[in-house]
Amino acid sequence: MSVAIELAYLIASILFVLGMKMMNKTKSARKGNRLSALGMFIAIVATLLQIDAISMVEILACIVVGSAIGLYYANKVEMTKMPEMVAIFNGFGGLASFSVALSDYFLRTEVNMESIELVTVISIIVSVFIGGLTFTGSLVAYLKLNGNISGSPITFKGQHPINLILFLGFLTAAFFTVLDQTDPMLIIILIVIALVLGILTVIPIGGADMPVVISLLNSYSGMAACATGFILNNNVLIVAGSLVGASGIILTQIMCKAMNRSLVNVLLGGFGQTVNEAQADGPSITVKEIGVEETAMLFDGVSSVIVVPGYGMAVAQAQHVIRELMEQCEKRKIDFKFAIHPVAGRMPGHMNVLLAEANISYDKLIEMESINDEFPNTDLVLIVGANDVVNPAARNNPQSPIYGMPILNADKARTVIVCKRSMGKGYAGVENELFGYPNCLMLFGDAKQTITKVVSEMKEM
Amino acid sequence: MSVAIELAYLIASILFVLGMKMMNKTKSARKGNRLSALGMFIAIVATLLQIDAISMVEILACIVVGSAIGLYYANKVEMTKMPEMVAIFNGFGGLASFSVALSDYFLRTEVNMESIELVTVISIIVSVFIGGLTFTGSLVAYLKLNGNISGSPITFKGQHPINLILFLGFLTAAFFTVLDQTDPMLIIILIVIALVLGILTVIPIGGADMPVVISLLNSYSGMAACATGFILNNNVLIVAGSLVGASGIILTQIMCKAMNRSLVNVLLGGFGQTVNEAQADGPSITVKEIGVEETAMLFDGVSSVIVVPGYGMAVAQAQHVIRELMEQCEKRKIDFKFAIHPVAGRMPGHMNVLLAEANISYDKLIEMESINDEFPNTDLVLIVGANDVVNPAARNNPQSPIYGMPILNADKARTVIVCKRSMGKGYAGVENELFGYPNCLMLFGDAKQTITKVVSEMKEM
Amino acid sequence: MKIGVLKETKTGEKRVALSPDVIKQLIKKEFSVAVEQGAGTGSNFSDEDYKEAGAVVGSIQDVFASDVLLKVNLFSKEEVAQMQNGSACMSIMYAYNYPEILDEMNKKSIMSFSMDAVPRISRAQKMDCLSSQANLAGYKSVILGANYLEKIFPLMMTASGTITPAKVLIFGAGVAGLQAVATAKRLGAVVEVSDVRPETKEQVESLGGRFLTVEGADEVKVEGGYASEVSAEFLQKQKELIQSKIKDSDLVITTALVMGKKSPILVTEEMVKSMKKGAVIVDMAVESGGNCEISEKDQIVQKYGVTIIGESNLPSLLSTNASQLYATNISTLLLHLATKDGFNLDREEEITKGVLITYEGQVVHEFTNKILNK
Amino acid sequence: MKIGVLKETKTGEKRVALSPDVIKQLIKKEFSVAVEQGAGTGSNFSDEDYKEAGAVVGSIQDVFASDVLLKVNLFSKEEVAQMQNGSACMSIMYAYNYPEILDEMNKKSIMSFSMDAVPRISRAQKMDCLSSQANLAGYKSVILGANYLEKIFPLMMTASGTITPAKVLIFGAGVAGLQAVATAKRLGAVVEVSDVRPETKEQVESLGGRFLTVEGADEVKVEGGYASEVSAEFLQKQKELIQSKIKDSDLVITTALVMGKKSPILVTEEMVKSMKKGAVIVDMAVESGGNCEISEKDQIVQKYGVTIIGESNLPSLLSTNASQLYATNISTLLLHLATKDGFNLDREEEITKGVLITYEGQVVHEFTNKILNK
Amino acid sequence: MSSEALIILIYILVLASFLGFELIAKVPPTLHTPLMSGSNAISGITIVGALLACNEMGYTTISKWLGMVALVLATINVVGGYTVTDRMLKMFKKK
Amino acid sequence: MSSEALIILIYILVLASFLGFELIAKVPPTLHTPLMSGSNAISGITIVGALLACNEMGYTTISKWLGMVALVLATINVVGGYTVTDRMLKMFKKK
Ligand SMILES: NC(=O)c1ccc[n+]([C@@H]2O[C@H](COP(=O)([O-])OP(=O)(O)OC[C@H]3O[C@@H](n4cnc5c(N)ncnc54)[C@H](OP(=O)(O)O)[C@@H]3O)[C@@H](O)[C@H]2O)c1
Ligand SMILES: NC(=O)c1ccc[n+]([C@@H]2O[C@H](COP(=O)([O-])OP(=O)(O)OC[C@H]3O[C@@H](n4cnc5c(N)ncnc54)[C@H](OP(=O)(O)O)[C@@H]3O)[C@@H](O)[C@H]2O)c1
Ligand SMILES: NC(=O)c1ccc[n+]([C@@H]2O[C@H](COP(=O)([O-])OP(=O)(O)OC[C@H]3O[C@@H](n4cnc5c(N)ncnc54)[C@H](O)[C@@H]3O)[C@@H](O)[C@H]2O)c1
Ligand SMILES: NC(=O)c1ccc[n+]([C@@H]2O[C@H](COP(=O)([O-])OP(=O)(O)OC[C@H]3O[C@@H](n4cnc5c(N)ncnc54)[C@H](O)[C@@H]3O)[C@@H](O)[C@H]2O)c1
Repeated sequence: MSVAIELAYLIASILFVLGMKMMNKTKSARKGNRLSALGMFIAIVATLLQIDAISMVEILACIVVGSAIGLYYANKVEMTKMPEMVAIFNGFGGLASFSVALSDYFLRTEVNMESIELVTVISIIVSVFIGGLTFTGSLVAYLKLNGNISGSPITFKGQHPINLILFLGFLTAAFFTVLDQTDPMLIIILIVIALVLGILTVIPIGGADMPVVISLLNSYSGMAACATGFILNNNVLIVAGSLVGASGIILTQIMCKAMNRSLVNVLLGGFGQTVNEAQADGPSITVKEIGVEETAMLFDGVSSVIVVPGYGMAVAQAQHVIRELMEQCEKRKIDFKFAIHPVAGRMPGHMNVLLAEANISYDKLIEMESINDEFPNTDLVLIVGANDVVNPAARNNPQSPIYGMPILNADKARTVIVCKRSMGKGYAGVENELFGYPNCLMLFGDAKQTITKVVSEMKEM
Repeated sequence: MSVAIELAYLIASILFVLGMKMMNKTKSARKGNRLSALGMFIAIVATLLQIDAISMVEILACIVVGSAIGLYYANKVEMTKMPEMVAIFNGFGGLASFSVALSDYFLRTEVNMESIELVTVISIIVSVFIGGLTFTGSLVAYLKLNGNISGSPITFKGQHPINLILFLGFLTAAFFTVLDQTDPMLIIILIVIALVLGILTVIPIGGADMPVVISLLNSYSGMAACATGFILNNNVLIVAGSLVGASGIILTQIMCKAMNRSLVNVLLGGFGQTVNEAQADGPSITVKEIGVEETAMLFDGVSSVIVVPGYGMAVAQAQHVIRELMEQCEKRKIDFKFAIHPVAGRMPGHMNVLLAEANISYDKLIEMESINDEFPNTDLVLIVGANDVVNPAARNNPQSPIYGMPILNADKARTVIVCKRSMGKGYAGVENELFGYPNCLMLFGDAKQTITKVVSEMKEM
Repeated sequence: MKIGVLKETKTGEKRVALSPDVIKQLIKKEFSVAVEQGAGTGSNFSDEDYKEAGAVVGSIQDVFASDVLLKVNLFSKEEVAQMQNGSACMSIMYAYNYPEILDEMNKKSIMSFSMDAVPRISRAQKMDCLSSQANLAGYKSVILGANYLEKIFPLMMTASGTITPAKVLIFGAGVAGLQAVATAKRLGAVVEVSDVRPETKEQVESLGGRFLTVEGADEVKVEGGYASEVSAEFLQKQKELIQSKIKDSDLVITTALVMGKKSPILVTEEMVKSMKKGAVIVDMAVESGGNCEISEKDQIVQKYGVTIIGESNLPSLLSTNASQLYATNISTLLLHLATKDGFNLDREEEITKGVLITYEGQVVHEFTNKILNK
Repeated sequence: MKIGVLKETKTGEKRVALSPDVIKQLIKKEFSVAVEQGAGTGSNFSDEDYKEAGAVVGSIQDVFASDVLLKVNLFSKEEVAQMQNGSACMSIMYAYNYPEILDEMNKKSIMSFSMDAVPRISRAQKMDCLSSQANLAGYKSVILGANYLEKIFPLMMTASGTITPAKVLIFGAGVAGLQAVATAKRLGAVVEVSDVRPETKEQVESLGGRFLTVEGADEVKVEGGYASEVSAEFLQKQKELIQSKIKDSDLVITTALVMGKKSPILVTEEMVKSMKKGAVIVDMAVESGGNCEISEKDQIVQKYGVTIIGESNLPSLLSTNASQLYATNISTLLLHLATKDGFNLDREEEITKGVLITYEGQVVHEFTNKILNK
Repeated sequence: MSSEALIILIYILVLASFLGFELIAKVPPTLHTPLMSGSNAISGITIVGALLACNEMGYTTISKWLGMVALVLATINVVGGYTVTDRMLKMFKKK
Repeated sequence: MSSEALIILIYILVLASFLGFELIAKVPPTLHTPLMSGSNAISGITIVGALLACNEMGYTTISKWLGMVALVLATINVVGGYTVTDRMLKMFKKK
């Protein structure tokens, strides 16, 4: 290997590090990604320079095919399908490492008939294990997210013991492989166990936890690349692989924290209990949830916002953080108003008292009659702990006990986000069909806590 | 070199990294330092195992002598003399690298009469240059801080040209050394220039900038160790040296920022002009600045905080964001109180009105008489737009128009951060010497804006 | 349809049934309105204001010649005597207390609607004058108390010493009580609240007040938003809790009502004796007997160094706002019951059923009959 | 040294010069204190409280037999007559207004100290009773105004309609004015302020008020924190601005004083006529002539539908707090001037020089002499 | 591989892993998905291994076929990964 | 030294430097001096070099003398540095 190529690898490694560093900040993330792509390009070109002319045709053909597929899907996929895409790409990465490891194994044992060094054998086994597991795991994650198989956790008795037995089986087979490197049977056992374990560890996990799983599998695929680096004695593989492996673990941890799950839980593969069953009785409404980050992004993209405060704002004492939200919006030149329903809260003027306390100037507070016509032209309505006062049943359903009460036409806005703790009912004790409307998204959680998070997300943008 | 020893070096390197990481947080810093000391111990023991029995006696003697001196001075020195101590130790480190490099040079040229590889020659030259410069530079810094030579900048005409000429001279001599490795004259020229440059670059710098200089020289001594590692082909030297070299540069930069100086300025050695002339008339006060991030980090590391609000908080309407700060602190289990001076603001009870508006419960507000004894045991005091009410002149200076007014003893706290827009005076129109105290850091900017930033930094931690 | 607005005759009453703004809206809907001269003076609405709004300002006779007569307080015998046979009238009646007036009305076959009987359902909130007036009363009780108190409300740390915040103790977290909490809190007081309905805890806390929890509170029955009578055991426990709290209180506001009953005694003479000199009690339940044993209706009593304010008509002290809100309430109810061509009753409809007291010479209101026939 | 505390004699005065808490501290410093019977009643301090604190509660004669007599208001001729020759006294004197009393004091060679003359320097803030009392007065002016107003302060959006916030217009952003801003703001009003000193703009805004800037305001001279008289041109411009604002105001509070002069007329009769019916004016400058043309001292005037409150002694309405703070002020001054063994004057010292009015039969106070000899 | 060479590789592994940990210490949640996707693309570095695996004489060996499969997959991972990441990050552009 | 060996050393240098940068990205000012002192002690790693330099036969060579000087100095740096740092950090202990 010439010095020039080694230097190229060094530069590629440096670019990966820099790129990853820049991906940390919204502002520089795109540039960071491009830097790391540049590093990859350099590494590939440097490698190609070592290639014999004979293999060149097939190699280029493979590259063209791979690039075409990659480009096609990457550009075609909808934004909402990003996680699936990442999952499947990641699976391919794992499978590639797996294949390279096997390729090297067969090259040494079958073609060259040489005996392999201990380190290399171990590296091959590791690469096969992690790569294979990553592949099938990612595939399952992809299918789950894509809806091809049920997103809900698929569990069965004895899951954990079976996984453990398989893993021990793998270790045993690995041990014998080290002793007798040439037995293809052993290798096949290793391969099968790795692939099966990938399926078994991901299948019991629910759809909501998938992002965490994908992040973890991503880390694994880095480790697989790293192991491959040890097989081939190649620095850039080791550097890039271990960068991804380590950062993936950290990222997984961060994501777990954001979802309030423990990493141990995830690492054991034992997670998957479903998240927030809406505890509504009666005709249950199917709602769409939204997270804090997406809420922040939504706010970042609109030009007019109306906040509808209700009794929940008072209970949560969220008025102060709503003022901060207002400040963030006004910084972005977003038109920001409050729609005050005359009976919001539990006493006349309840909202007025609290919003005055938060120093929100009177001219931001608009009465129901004046603001009701504005909703259809509003990009985003945030309902904070209000329920009855925005319940369309008051207009539509003569059976409802609140029928005839004038309400805020929040449902008429382009998008409605409802911030409340659960599917709990309001004072009048009636179901609110608004929550199931197609333009309505539920942001579950205590109003103060969630909006605080939204605001700090916005500050970072 | 046996694998065991290499492994020991690897472990030492890992311990250095971990130790340094832990030195980042007040809580773990001490443990971090011990971890890194453990790493050093392992490295030393591993090396000793390679030593021939013949040399052992002298080596142990040297170690005993060195340890005795180091221990004696480290334990004897007063806390206030720490920077000097660090400077001189650092100088010794530089000189050690310098000596090792020369030793290796003479070993190869004089004793073994072999020719040296290019990389090694260059490494030796770099090590001699940086090591020598670090030594004399640190020595001057020590003498300045110790008062043996004047702390004020010693400048003369043509300083920069002379430095430049010397540096070019060094490069020339280095070039010829590479060509003819055996000429001791060239080596002596190199040595002399390195030593002289160390003196010349530090002598024109004023006492207040010394910490920055020492930090920079510290980084240099790391680089010297790293170069020595290249000479000896030794990984642990390279890892530890480059860790220190890089982190030292960053630390220098952080310190520069805190002092409002640019790193370029420092790197050129052209610094030394006194720090931000406070735009005060009369006896000007030299202050230390602190940034938003460091403020947030300070908050992250303390266990008790007292906020002293003043008229500036009212002007900035910062009360709401201070409540957020309080919430962040309470999340971290930091003891958080407000010290209310009876005449803070512009009307009796001014602070009470505003803090009540921000929903801060009455029991957090402590009267002057009750809280004044608590300051000495408080980690951090944040003064928000207060000035006269914390001006020690009221205690110390019978000439001051505010002499005799009772004040809050904020200056007695371990660290004081003053958040105000400028060096502007308060109601009484008098200078505030507190701002120049060694434990006082200025956080310039509008109170609401800066504290908002501090809070969002804290939220990210 | 012609609407008549009479001047209030009750002493101290400064409110009026319709405001010029509301009259404008009625006129738009093609009603005609006659207002007695000087009816709005107490609420700072001049006769000119009414004329501008489109009303006819005339003598009392002109007003009596209307299809429906509006007032704040119940009509007196004399007023009923002057009404046309078969005409209608609306006001806050508390009908079950005044059978003799109902008799007079029935004699003349007058249709009467009582504002206090509007059912407390969501869609009737705009007609609910009990809420609107209680809300103002809650605010006023604090202002009145603050004005009589020789201390300030907020904590103040000054060069001349620290003034501790006033302690306000509020009984009953209904509409009035909650508004009192909000107002006292705004002014900087430390506010504590006692109520029998456990769900008020969260409401009180949402306004920054502290709730005093009495054990056994879950036994309280609540009917249609009103507290029904509570167990003796509860009252005993509540009393003990209060005894310990009231000693330190600077201002005590009592709002505890039980519908159709005498209000419970919450502050006994004994307790008043234990209070700080200079403390103030505002008894908002004084009309229905008072929550304080020694409060006197429409009197300010000074006893044991404590000032006990028994103002029975607090909303009238905020006459301008009170009249505005009452006018909205009564006109909304009127529009619910009538068009410009006259009344148009659906007697099965919940609100109509709730407010109609006398009809074609009969008392037709269930609750009133229940009380009267007891 | 024996300190005597007399009961106030001025009508309506409920304050007292020393509170039990402060007496405790004086006793600790080995002073002895005699308090006239019932002196503290108006402030809710009983004779028992005083006794517990260590004071001797006695007849008026006992009290006159003290080395120094303390009061809130100036001593009357009769009181001076009863004082011992060569004794001392302290109170709020406004000495330049009462040369005849000074003469009496000089005749008996009484040393007198005036609380209103404490220089407004940083270290004297604890003795500054003008600030402490003005502060309370500022709070009270709003409470009083709110109590007389037939509207509520805050914006309220209710089922029965929206109540717009009250508009409060405040003249003068001194200590009292600023506290009035803070209190009105707390209650939810929209507050506007006019002052001649431009630096008050920032102060008003720091409390959430709106400042009405008059052009030409930079010409105002300020002496030692007090506004000196302003140019006629300024006053004219200010008047025009006010005229446009006052029409919409619900509550007007005037606090504009110019030291040692009659206060400026800011609200003319014409302006009162232009105001809304039901509006309220609180004239806090009524003692020195009033900022409102038609306000009358200690009277509540109803004119043109506007209520004009001319209460000259607002702090006395908050007697408990006012006495607490005043007691701190006067005792701090006393401790500055004397030890337990008697007075110990350094006549060159700034505070002593500032407060000493009569000394050894002479009026020695510069400012007083300047006014008296004019 | 000599054990010294191995140790040096381990040095690199350890340092790079530490670096990976440090680099991702603080990421705003909005960047979680792009970052995951971006680092996934980097893990496609195994493409270098695939290229080397393909570089074997003869056609019929299983090694070579595996290498070519690996190459196609790794290319998809790399090209697709970077492109998708870039698309995601484009959305963050300030309006 | 082979150029490959050199490149590997450079890898280590680069990675360690990056790591150094990242580790110290954010330090509270109170820790500036201890951190400086602590990393100064680490730079005393040159003691390893000094030990190796001392490990030469014979007494008279200048190399050896230089090595011994270096050893004494480096020991002072290491021992003194760590001790001083520890003393400083003791003050930060939570009470
Ligand atoms: N204004 C008055 O004078 C008055 C007086 C009496 C009654 N009312 C009645 O009260 C109702 C007022 O309507 P509204 O829309 O304001 O309130 P609402 O209908 O009572 O709904 C309040 C909602 O807030 C949510 N919530 C409670 N705590 C929360 C928290 N900490 N964080 C986030 N959400 C929280 C609850 O949902 P979760 O449990 O799912 O979080 C609840 O559904 C009307 O029906 C009105 O008639 C009004
Ligand atoms: N309480 C009373 O009753 C009363 C009445 C009258 C006078 N006083 C006097 O007022 C003084 C009160 O002392 P104090 O310490 O509260 O205030 P101060 O001494 O007047 O100092 C206030 C400081 O706040 C800073 N500031 C102003 N706007 C700011 C903003 N937007 N953000 C951040 N900082 C801002 C100013 O510095 P920059 O310009 O550099 O930002 C100024 O130095 C005392 O001297 C007291 O005697 C009190
Ligand atoms: N549906 C609606 O829209 C609507 C409209 C208006 C009011 N309301 C509800 O009706 C409730 C009652 O309102 P209100 O103000 O007319 O009540 P109220 O005047 O009948 O009673 C006042 C309060 O006193 C309390 N109380 C009774 N006995 C007590 C005792 N012994 N000790 C302490 N407290 C005692 C009651 O619980 C009540 O909270 C309100 O809470 C309100 O939520 C609902
Ligand atoms: N140094 C200290 O510690 C200290 C102590 C107390 C007060 N002060 C300062 O002294 C100042 C005066 O306090 P005060 O309350 O005794 O003032 P004051 O009672 O003398 O006057 C009240 C206010 O009326 C204003 N005013 C005068 N003429 C006016 C006019 N024509 N129109 C409008 N406003 C007019 C004045 O500017 C002043 O703000 C305060 O602002 C305070 O900051 C300082």
